[in-house]
Amino acid sequence: DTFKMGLLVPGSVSEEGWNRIGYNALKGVEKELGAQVSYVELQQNPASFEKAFRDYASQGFNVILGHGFEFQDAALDVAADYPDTVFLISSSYIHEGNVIGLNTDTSQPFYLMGYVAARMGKKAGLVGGMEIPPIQQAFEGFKNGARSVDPDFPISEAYIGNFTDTTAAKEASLSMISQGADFLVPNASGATVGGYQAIAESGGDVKTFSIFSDFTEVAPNNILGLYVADYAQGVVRVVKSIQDGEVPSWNIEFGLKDADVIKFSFRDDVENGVPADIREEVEDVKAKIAAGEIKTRNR
Amino acid sequence: MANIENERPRAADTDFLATMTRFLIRTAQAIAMPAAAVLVALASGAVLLALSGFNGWDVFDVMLVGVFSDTRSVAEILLKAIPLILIGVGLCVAFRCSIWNIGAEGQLYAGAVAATVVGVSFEGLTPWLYVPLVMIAGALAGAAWAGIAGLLKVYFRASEIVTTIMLNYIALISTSYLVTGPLKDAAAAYPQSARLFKEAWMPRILPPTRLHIGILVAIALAIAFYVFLFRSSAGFAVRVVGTNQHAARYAGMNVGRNVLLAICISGAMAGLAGAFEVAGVTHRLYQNISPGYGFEGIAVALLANNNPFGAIFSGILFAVLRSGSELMQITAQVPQVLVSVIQGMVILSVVAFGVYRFRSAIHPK
Amino acid sequence: MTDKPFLRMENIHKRFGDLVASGGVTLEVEKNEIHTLLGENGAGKSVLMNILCGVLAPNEGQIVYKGEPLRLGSPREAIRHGIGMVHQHFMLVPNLTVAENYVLGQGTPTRVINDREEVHRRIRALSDRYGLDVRPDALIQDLSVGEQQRVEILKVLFHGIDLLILDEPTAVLTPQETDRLLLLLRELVADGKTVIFISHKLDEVMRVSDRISVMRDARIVFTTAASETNPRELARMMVGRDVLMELPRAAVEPGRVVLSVDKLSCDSEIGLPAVRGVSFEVREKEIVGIAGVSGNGQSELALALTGLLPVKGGSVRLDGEEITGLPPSEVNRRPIAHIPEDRHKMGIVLPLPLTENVLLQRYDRAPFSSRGLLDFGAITDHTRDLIRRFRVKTSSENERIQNLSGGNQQKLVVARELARDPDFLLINQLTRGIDIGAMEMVMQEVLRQREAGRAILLISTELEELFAICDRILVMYHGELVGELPPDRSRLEEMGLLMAGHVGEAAARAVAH
Amino acid sequence: MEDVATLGFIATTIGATWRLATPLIFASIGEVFSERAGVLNIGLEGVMLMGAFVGFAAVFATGSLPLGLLSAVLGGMAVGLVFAFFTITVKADQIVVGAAINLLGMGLTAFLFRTYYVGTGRGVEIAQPLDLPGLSDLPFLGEALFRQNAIVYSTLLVVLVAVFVLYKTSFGLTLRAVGEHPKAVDVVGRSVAAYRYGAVLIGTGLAGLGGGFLTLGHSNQFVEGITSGRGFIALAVVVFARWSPIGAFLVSLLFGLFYALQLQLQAQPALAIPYQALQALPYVMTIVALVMVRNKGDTPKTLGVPYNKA
Ligand SMILES: Nc1ncnc2c1ncn2[C@@H]1O[C@H](COP(=O)(O)OP(=O)(O)OP(=O)(O)O)[C@@H](O)[C@H]1O
Ligand SMILES: Nc1ncnc2c1ncn2[C@@H]1O[C@H](COP(=O)(O)OP(=O)(O)OP(=O)(O)O)[C@@H](O)[C@H]1O
Ligand SMILES: [Mg+2]
Ligand SMILES: [Mg+2]
Repeated sequence: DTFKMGLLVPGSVSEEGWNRIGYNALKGVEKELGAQVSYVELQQNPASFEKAFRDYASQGFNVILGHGFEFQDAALDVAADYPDTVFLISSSYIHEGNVIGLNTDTSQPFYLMGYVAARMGKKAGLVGGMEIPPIQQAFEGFKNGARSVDPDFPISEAYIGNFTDTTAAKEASLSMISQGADFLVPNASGATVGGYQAIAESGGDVKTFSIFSDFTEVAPNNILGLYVADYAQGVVRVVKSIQDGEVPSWNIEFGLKDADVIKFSFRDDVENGVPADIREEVEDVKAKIAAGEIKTRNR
Repeated sequence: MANIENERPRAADTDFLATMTRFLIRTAQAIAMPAAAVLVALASGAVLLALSGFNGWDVFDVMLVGVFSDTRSVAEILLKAIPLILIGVGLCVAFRCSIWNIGAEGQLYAGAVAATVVGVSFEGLTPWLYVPLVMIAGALAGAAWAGIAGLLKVYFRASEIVTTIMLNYIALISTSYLVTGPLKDAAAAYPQSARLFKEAWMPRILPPTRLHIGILVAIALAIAFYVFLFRSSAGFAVRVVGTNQHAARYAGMNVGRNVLLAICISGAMAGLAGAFEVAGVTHRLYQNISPGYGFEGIAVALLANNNPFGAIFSGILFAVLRSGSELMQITAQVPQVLVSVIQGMVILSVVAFGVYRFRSAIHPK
Repeated sequence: MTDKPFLRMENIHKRFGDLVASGGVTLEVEKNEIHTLLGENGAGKSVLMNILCGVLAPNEGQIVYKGEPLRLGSPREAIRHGIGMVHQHFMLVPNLTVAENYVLGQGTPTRVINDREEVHRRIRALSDRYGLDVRPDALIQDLSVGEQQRVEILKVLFHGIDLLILDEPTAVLTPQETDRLLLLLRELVADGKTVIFISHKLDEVMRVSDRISVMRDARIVFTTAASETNPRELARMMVGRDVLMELPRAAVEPGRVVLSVDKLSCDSEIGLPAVRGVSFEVREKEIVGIAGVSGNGQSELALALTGLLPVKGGSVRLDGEEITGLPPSEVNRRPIAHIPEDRHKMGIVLPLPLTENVLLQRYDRAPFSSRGLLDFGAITDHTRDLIRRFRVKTSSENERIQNLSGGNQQKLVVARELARDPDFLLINQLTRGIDIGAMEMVMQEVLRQREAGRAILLISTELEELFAICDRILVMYHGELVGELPPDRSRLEEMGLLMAGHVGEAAARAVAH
Repeated sequence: MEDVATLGFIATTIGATWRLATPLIFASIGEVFSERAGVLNIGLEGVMLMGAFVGFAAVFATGSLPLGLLSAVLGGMAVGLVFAFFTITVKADQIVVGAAINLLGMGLTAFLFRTYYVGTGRGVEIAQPLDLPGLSDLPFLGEALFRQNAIVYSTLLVVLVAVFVLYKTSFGLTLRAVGEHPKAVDVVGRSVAAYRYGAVLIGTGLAGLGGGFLTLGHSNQFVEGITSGRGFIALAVVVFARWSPIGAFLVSLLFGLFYALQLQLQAQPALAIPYQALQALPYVMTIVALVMVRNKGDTPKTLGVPYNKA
């Protein structure tokens, strides 16, 4: 029997963002483990989650990744009926039988960004899509990082209310810039690109980091560094162990300690990039986070 | 004398035969046309797939066979049909009254919120009370949300096209606020409400599938509203108000009250759909409880020529397309967005096949 | 008669489904004549004329105009040839000005409209020449029906048309306006134009026509010079039997007061005073007429009596009960029936079948409704009964009423209201658009209602109608009742003075009487 | 909060208002034409998506911005032609067909985008703000009004041309009459269907341009569902504006203003209002404004009604 893996994503895998990350993970498993893979996009419609899980499980899929916390309930409902299938849930901390949470702690790289922002800038702005955990978590890390440098560092936050409106993301960013923000991080899935656009148009004074994917082409003069999530590496690792018959016994959390999964790097080819001294400080903080000495989140 | 006695039943007989024949022909027309239309739409979907490097036959395979392969698949179709039928039926009433309620999506959210509030509030209530209570809460909330647009229309002549579109956004945004704020499940990081108490869940009628009593309620209501619109005096008033308001006033009908009645009925049906989604399917409130059922419901109603009875069938048709699209993605990795294309084509080809010319075919006359 | 007539419509066939609206019609019209088309409701007059001006395409047949065959089914072609029609329902865009309506469709679409002054000047010139009193910058929706009629006629002249078709132009005109129109038609003919005229009013047909063609059952059955015929013969040709020109009226004594109106006032829909302190009574077995030039508050009076317009002052009592200010839904529960003035606006619901139109006021009560549900059996029976009794021409009771000819729609409304068995019957324009045979029948029905003890108020702009059946006639002017007259034809002139507001002169005349 | 009253804040808000209003201005003025002729196109959202996608694809392929904008217009018109065929020629219910158009627009653009562009990650060159010598550098006004790109400025042109065409040409006069009393147009020998086709094509062409602005005049990427409901808002704008082009222009700006304000206000850290309350602001204000102005009954009489000749 071939090993089969299914993926449930809550949106379109064509967007540079969350869903694409899940899709890449699936493709990684296909390439590296030779698994037969399949995915389904569910348009953030909770009613269809359970059916999709059952569709895969009943067809004998070995692993099903529900890419997002919202899949947890449905997986729990289904899992008991399919004890031989492992249900992985992204951004969840669950561990109940064959339902296992996988969390990439985005607050950690964002903590580093916040740190850089507070060291180099006067005011920061965060533009989110909707107020959901992956985004809240990231922003929480950013704020904690910035405040570890300067407890009064001003940070404004705005949500556009969806993940498609690039125009709104751009205008929200522009308005923050006009209100004095010189360090901006957009995080709105498909609409993110609008944020980088705004940053690029505002000249070289506004700084940012490229998140999840590489956006240097959009804002070459503004992007100080990259946070690229190679979730695929982590997922491949986990799925490999399942394939080998070792189902994880606890939920899994990827962080800066997993350098192959969360890649945080600075760009050398940008004018007014991050100076060496700050880079050293950041490396230091990064090591401490990896070692568990710094908490990037509030709880 | 005897002659007359003898003739009566015979006249009735031929009458009956004629009526039956007419009915059969009409039914055949009514079914053949949409069926042909669906085939044409699927065929164009297949061509599109083939052009993009997929296997075109998969469309037929999945849509015509795959989705009906087992009980669970059929149950899932009916499950999806519940909100579509309910909303479609409600909109038949609104549209017959010439009220362009584009706000079923928002009314669905209002119903879902109310059902959630009720569903997480009364621990230990018997299902015999709890289930109807949740349904009523949903329906009332939907009616109230639609009623805002109704009142604005009656008292301020504010176009319901504008107000219902705006109220959609407001309902969605409010729901987002509620699940990230007041209604948020304290135990979860994700924005969602607490789970509804088990006693508030809609009883399932075909275990182990998820199909719940909502489908029976939806069909019963479709028939009830068919009777209401075309066989009751209140429904007649709604239709007259929708066609000629001067004549309606002249005939002693209260225009404002009928407008409110019709829009509230459509809102109540959408609200009920929301309650069923929460209490029958997800058991929690999420920000995205509806994948656009409210908008699809417009097409459901209009495809049925605003006939509530017909909405049962057009609702199921759309549910099949939805289910099929998911299955197509799982089995053939066809992007799900293609379903909107096929849905769009189904509507257009139904229209093109002139089902509209035959629209009275499905009505008994 | 020459061999080559000015216009020849030959063997025209037009079917709507099973219904034959033109069954091989052949019509010849000479240059410079006024040719009248007469015929029963639904005989096919409007359809035939719509074919002539290209709005409808016939199934068969041809038209030769000025010696040339006319391409059928193209309004453009008709206009290019100088054929213009004033339709039964006006073809004026209500939210545009008169001038804008005139230039509508003229010239290429890309034309920039920068000749407003020139157009206005031309309109005023034409208007002066024919004494039509049309203001080029008035919005159509602000004009009275009579004014719109003049605007329509002037439009045709503006377009330089030489064959003018008028479909029941006088149905909504006051007698004065009708007189003016007929004079105008004669002037046009004198100017070299040709006119086809449709009307149900035999007296005006006799006055204005050169020749007359009678249609029956979708065919032309008879054509004659006006000078060689008389109304009686025409009526017989139309209806196929003799029509009573004078209705026999039983002498009955009016009984108790049914409707009593005291100092009633109300405003029009746009908020101007329309009815100013009107008082009168209507008794059992009595037909009271209200005469007046339209626009003098009659419409508002009718609406106020039935609760369709808010009452500002005064009171209305029905059978002794105060019904002032009751909503229409309440008034509707009282024994009142109402034949409204504008059937398309109020009396019927065009897209609904005849059955459901018959249901209109009684949709929520026995015998058509019980426990909230409609009884289509009873409704269908009743509708069939009305269709038969009032000879409504229709293919079935399930036909949409919009497919009936104008006169037949009116007959159904009258039938429905008379069948309601009211104590008080309010009629606003009884015979609008009804043919002469049907008119006789309808009036007889109303008289029968009188004898059966109803109280009847008949508002009309048709003096003939009023004189034929009323017991007494009140004259309304400027929202007030300015006088009362018996239905005595010898006092016609006095009535004219009253209607024009010359109360003093009329009184002098009355004394002389 | 301290920033709210400053001139800078106001200037940015005005600038953002105009940009956010731009797609609405195009789409709603276009829809004014359509509805004035009696055709209600509820499929604007799908049309705008098509414009956004086709425009993007054209620039992606050719690198030419003018060609991209033209393609956006033509893309919109292509969808419009389908809509017109079904509503005018087949005489199907306009709302049904509009709903189908939305589904088609959504599905086709997403499908094509995935099949051909996804993963390229590349954006396209977009219209840059014009540097108007002297004006762009003015204090306050420069920021507020004179740092937009040509597409944004062209909204002024569009509204002027729309007013001229609708009220000063024979075409416009006839078009208005078609929506009010089609038969009156028919009997003077003008084709009601042709005018409705024309009106729909103008409407969808402009809506396509509105969509194109999103990908070619604002952000440089196509995203599935990038219009995010603007087609529906444009429909509301038309009703609110009482079917007047100038009204549509102003109401679009009003809507853009509320939208810009809510984004600006969210960014104020001191404002302790749930962000959803601010997000709802444009929609709530639209209702409030609508109630305050009181809609007169000036809807085109035959709006939504197919014309039957007989
Ligand atoms: N005589 C009747 N007996 C029973 N039902 C009737 C009768 N007349 C009308 N109805 C009911 O009224 C409904 C509406 O009739 P109608 O023919 O107007 O509908 P339609 O053709 O579907 O709609 P539309 O008015 O949009 O064309 C029908 O479905 C029918 O059930
Ligand atoms: N569009 C239509 N569809 C179906 N039947 C029609 C249509 N137009 C006219 N008819 C029918 O054709 C016949 C002739 O109608 P037409 O309007 O010509 O009568 P008319 O002689 O003008 O009557 P009236 O004196 O009442 O105006 C009528 O029976 C009418 O019901
Ligand atoms: Mg019908
Ligand atoms: Mg006629």
